[in-house]
Amino acid sequence: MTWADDGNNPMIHFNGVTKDYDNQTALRDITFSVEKGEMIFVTGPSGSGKTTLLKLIYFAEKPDRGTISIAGWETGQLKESSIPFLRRNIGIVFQDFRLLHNKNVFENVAMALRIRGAGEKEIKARVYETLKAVNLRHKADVFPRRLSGGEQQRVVISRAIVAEPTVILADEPTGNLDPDTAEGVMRTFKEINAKGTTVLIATHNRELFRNSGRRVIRLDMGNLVAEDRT
Amino acid sequence: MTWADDGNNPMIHFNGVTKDYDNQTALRDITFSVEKGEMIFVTGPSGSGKTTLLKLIYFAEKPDRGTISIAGWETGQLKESSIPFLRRNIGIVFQDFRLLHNKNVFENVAMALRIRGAGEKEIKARVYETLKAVNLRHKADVFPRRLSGGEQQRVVISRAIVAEPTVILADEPTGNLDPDTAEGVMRTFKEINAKGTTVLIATHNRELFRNSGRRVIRLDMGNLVAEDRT
Amino acid sequence: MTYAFILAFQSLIREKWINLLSVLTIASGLLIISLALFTVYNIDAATKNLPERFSMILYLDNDIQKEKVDAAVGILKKNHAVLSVRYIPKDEALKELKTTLKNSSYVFEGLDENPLPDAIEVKLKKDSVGQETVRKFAGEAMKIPGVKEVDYAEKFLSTLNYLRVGMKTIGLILIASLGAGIIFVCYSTVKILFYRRNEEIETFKLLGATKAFIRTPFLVEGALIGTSGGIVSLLGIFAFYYIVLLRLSVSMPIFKAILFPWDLFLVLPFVGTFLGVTGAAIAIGRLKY
Amino acid sequence: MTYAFILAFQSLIREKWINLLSVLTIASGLLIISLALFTVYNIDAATKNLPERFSMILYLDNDIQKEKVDAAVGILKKNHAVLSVRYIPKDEALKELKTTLKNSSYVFEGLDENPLPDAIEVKLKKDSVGQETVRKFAGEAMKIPGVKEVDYAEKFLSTLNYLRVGMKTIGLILIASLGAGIIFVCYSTVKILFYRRNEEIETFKLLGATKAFIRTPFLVEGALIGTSGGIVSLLGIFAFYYIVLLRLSVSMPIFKAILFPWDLFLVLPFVGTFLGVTGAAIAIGRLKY
Ligand SMILES: Nc1ncnc2c1ncn2[C@@H]1O[C@H](COP(=O)(O)OP(=O)(O)OP(=O)(O)O)[C@@H](O)[C@H]1O
Ligand SMILES: Nc1ncnc2c1ncn2[C@@H]1O[C@H](COP(=O)(O)OP(=O)(O)OP(=O)(O)O)[C@@H](O)[C@H]1O
Ligand SMILES: [Mg+2]
Ligand SMILES: [Mg+2]
Repeated sequence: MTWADDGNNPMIHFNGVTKDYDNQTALRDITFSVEKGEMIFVTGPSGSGKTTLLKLIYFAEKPDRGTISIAGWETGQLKESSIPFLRRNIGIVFQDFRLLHNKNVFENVAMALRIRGAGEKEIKARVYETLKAVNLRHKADVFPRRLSGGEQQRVVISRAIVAEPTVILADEPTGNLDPDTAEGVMRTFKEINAKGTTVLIATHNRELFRNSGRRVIRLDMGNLVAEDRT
Repeated sequence: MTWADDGNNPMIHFNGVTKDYDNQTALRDITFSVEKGEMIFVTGPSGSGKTTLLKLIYFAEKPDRGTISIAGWETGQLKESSIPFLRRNIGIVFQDFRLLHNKNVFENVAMALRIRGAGEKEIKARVYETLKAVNLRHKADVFPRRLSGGEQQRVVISRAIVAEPTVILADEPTGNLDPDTAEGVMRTFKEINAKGTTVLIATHNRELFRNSGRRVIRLDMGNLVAEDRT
Repeated sequence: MTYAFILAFQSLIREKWINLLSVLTIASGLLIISLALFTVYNIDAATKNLPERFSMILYLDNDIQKEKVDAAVGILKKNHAVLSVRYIPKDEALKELKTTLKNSSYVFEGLDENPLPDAIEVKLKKDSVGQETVRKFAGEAMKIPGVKEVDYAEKFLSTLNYLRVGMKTIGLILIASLGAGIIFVCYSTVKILFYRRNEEIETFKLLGATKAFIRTPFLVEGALIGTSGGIVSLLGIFAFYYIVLLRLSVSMPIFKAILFPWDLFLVLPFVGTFLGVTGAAIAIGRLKY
Repeated sequence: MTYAFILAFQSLIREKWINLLSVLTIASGLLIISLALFTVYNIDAATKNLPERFSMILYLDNDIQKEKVDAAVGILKKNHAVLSVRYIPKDEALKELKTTLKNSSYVFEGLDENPLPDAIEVKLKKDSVGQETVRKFAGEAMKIPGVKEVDYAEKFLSTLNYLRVGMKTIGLILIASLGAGIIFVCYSTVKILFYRRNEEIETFKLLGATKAFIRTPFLVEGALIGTSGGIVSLLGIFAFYYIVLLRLSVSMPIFKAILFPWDLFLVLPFVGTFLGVTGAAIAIGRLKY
């Protein structure tokens, strides 16, 4: 099952979405759309619900109210068995990295392709290519715990982009990167976006979207407080 | 054993320190000093050796060449059994958080005091006080995995300062924090520093030290490339 | 599929401690079950032929006529419980008694008249050798004309009975409890393995792995652990046979009578595989996205 | 110190699967060792008194004089290996033989002369009841004037010998291998526990915890796991006694002869504690900063 390019649906559409955790509302009545091929930013203070919004998009959480549709698929009506196939169209840069600590850098990045059943030759070629793009080709055999914070973050970015997904969700992708490296990563995202991939970046690093001309969604305490173009 | 205030030794002194990992030099011939009560920044691109420098200070790594002295204690001559007692004088904000995931926020912060053998009453009072300082009093009963990235980072900061150590080492303490929250944390560090605590912050967020008038040590590929006052 | 094997082997090596522990636990469980079965098997084999040794003696009236003896033998042979009937004239009985007394046979040296009565020896069919049936049969036999007395070993019967009941009870308790134990070990081993890799599995799911992709390495691992356990227990059984039994039978010939059912034990590795996979499947349970 | 207990209990609850597994493994190990010891203990108790049943009969010449008998008895009594000596005149021997033959005692009805010889029954001391010593003693006895023949049960002696050797061999193998097994289980359990919390321990160290602070919860945990294992095995032994042995002894009186050494088994929980702490201590090994 792949994502059919079915007409004029927006890539991501939230309609009145509310998400409650045990004793707290993380998102309240959120409505917004992301068009195909768009590059968009989500910002807001710590604990405002950015990560929760991303989790809703990749089905790690379910909305308590409202509807979400991803590339025309209504999340409420989705069969559980379809979830892995839908997720294969999404590349995720997790805020907490989620690296496999018992596998080296190469295998961590390769996992995204192995899960999709790619062949050994293709895996080798593409993994090394993306590692080169984030300047980590020389660390391919190292285990994650022996990497610096910024290096680990770049491995996560590699893994998110290696399978050339339709959508990329990046959660604070430059939190551990110096301004120069961060700029390099942003350039990579822009290149991928230019090829038609939808990119959504959650961050509080204002430098990333300052003067980019992209749309920015601002959250505060779970409310969508502003949607503007910088 | 506590840190005696023994005369005019600098708090931290590196003399020609080199640190090699398996197949790579992380720090090369580093010499610098940090005076008692100083607040100093270490910066540099991803993988330049900032975290390694901090690890050398808290004895998690040993230098391959050169000598390091902390409050007059030569690390080379230190007995292994003294290490825990020396570490109790250092509060560390780890870049990778190192939270105990099977303990709630309160217990995570309290651990720093329990290790020092503090009484239950003192623990309660001080833990809640520091949690309030980082605006997390309401999350005391929550487990780390249920916190947002920025909230987790603030728990780590609480744990580092709760025992009122002589030295605070903070590794990228604002990587997951929005500018406003980051400013609040920096204000807390400054207050603690004003009371005489030595504070060393490794970061690539230039905002943190811009116009602060503090000393900044710049690393690049393991070399100390500049030491300047902003 | 090949990648599942790679993952399974990697994890087996990485978690060698817990795996070694599980393999040995399963192995010893299977070993003890096997030894129990082995013992039961042997006791069963040994007691199966015991009833053949059981016989009853019917002492006949003094100076009984040939016709009356034949009539009695005829009646006995018609009985369904009877396996064989043998008439023992008193001369033969005396000869046998002399043989039995061996060294003390000079007891009979001065004897000029045979004081023994004629007798009929009756052997019963296996199924009929039980306390109740024998008692009933003895009652019936006493009614046959010419039979003076019926003699048989009460003690033999009760011992046989005890042996069977005791064997069954102990065997059942042992096998039931150990069987439950092994399933529990497999289950909890995989549960632990699974629980330890909870985070890894979560990441796999988020990367878009199907349930089969996640499950297969665990099933392979369970199978490998179970099979290893089975093989080790098989080696244990062989060691037991060669080191203990063969050694002992050199000095104690009784042990030579012990039967060793090879073919039965060769199934052990497969039992291990089955238990391992089942345990793993139960432990993984339903995966949820 | 109290905090160490809190940490230990928390971890016991959190890791309930692996802990349950360890407790049950240790329990079954101890249980099997106990049952083995129990069996050895009983076989030993049973065979200890067997030599008392052993006796030799010295048949004397026909119509031997009283003085010669007394002389023979005197010689025998002086022998260190001898426990007791009893002269059995031929009349007494005949009476005994009649009792032994019971139902067939009419064999002797027509007898007017006693065909049996006079005899001396000799019982040997426990230590001297062995194949070698008995053979030697028989040779010496034959040389005593008036002794015609020496008779004793060769088979009894060899069976006794086999029982002792077999028991020792099997018992030693079982206990040695299971003992090693239990230590391994304790070791690997704590090793796993320790290995699982590697990261947590690393964090503890970096926060300034002393080695004792880190170690104590593990030792407490090892002790608790070991003790629980011991208690469970004790319960198992009791269950075995009450459910199996008592039940069986109702229908099979032989089981009543079995001795149950309570005091020996009450030590099981402490053995568990010891093994648990030792295993934990070995597993933690040297902590390094
Ligand atoms: N699994 C969870 N269970 C309970 N509460 C949660 C859970 N995940 C998040 N929260 C709470 O929901 C709120 C929003 O969390 P979220 O992670 O979306 O914030 P965020 O915008 O990503 O913050 P940050 O910039 O610090 O990462 C926070 O207050 C957090 O404590
Ligand atoms: N334990 C280790 N074993 C081997 N190499 C290591 C280890 N820790 C760090 N390194 C390597 O040493 C170099 C310096 O690492 P360090 O963590 O000090 O960088 P950093 O300045 O903190 O970077 P960042 O800003 O990304 O956190 C990196 O290239 C890293 O890969
Ligand atoms: Mg977040
Ligand atoms: Mg670092």
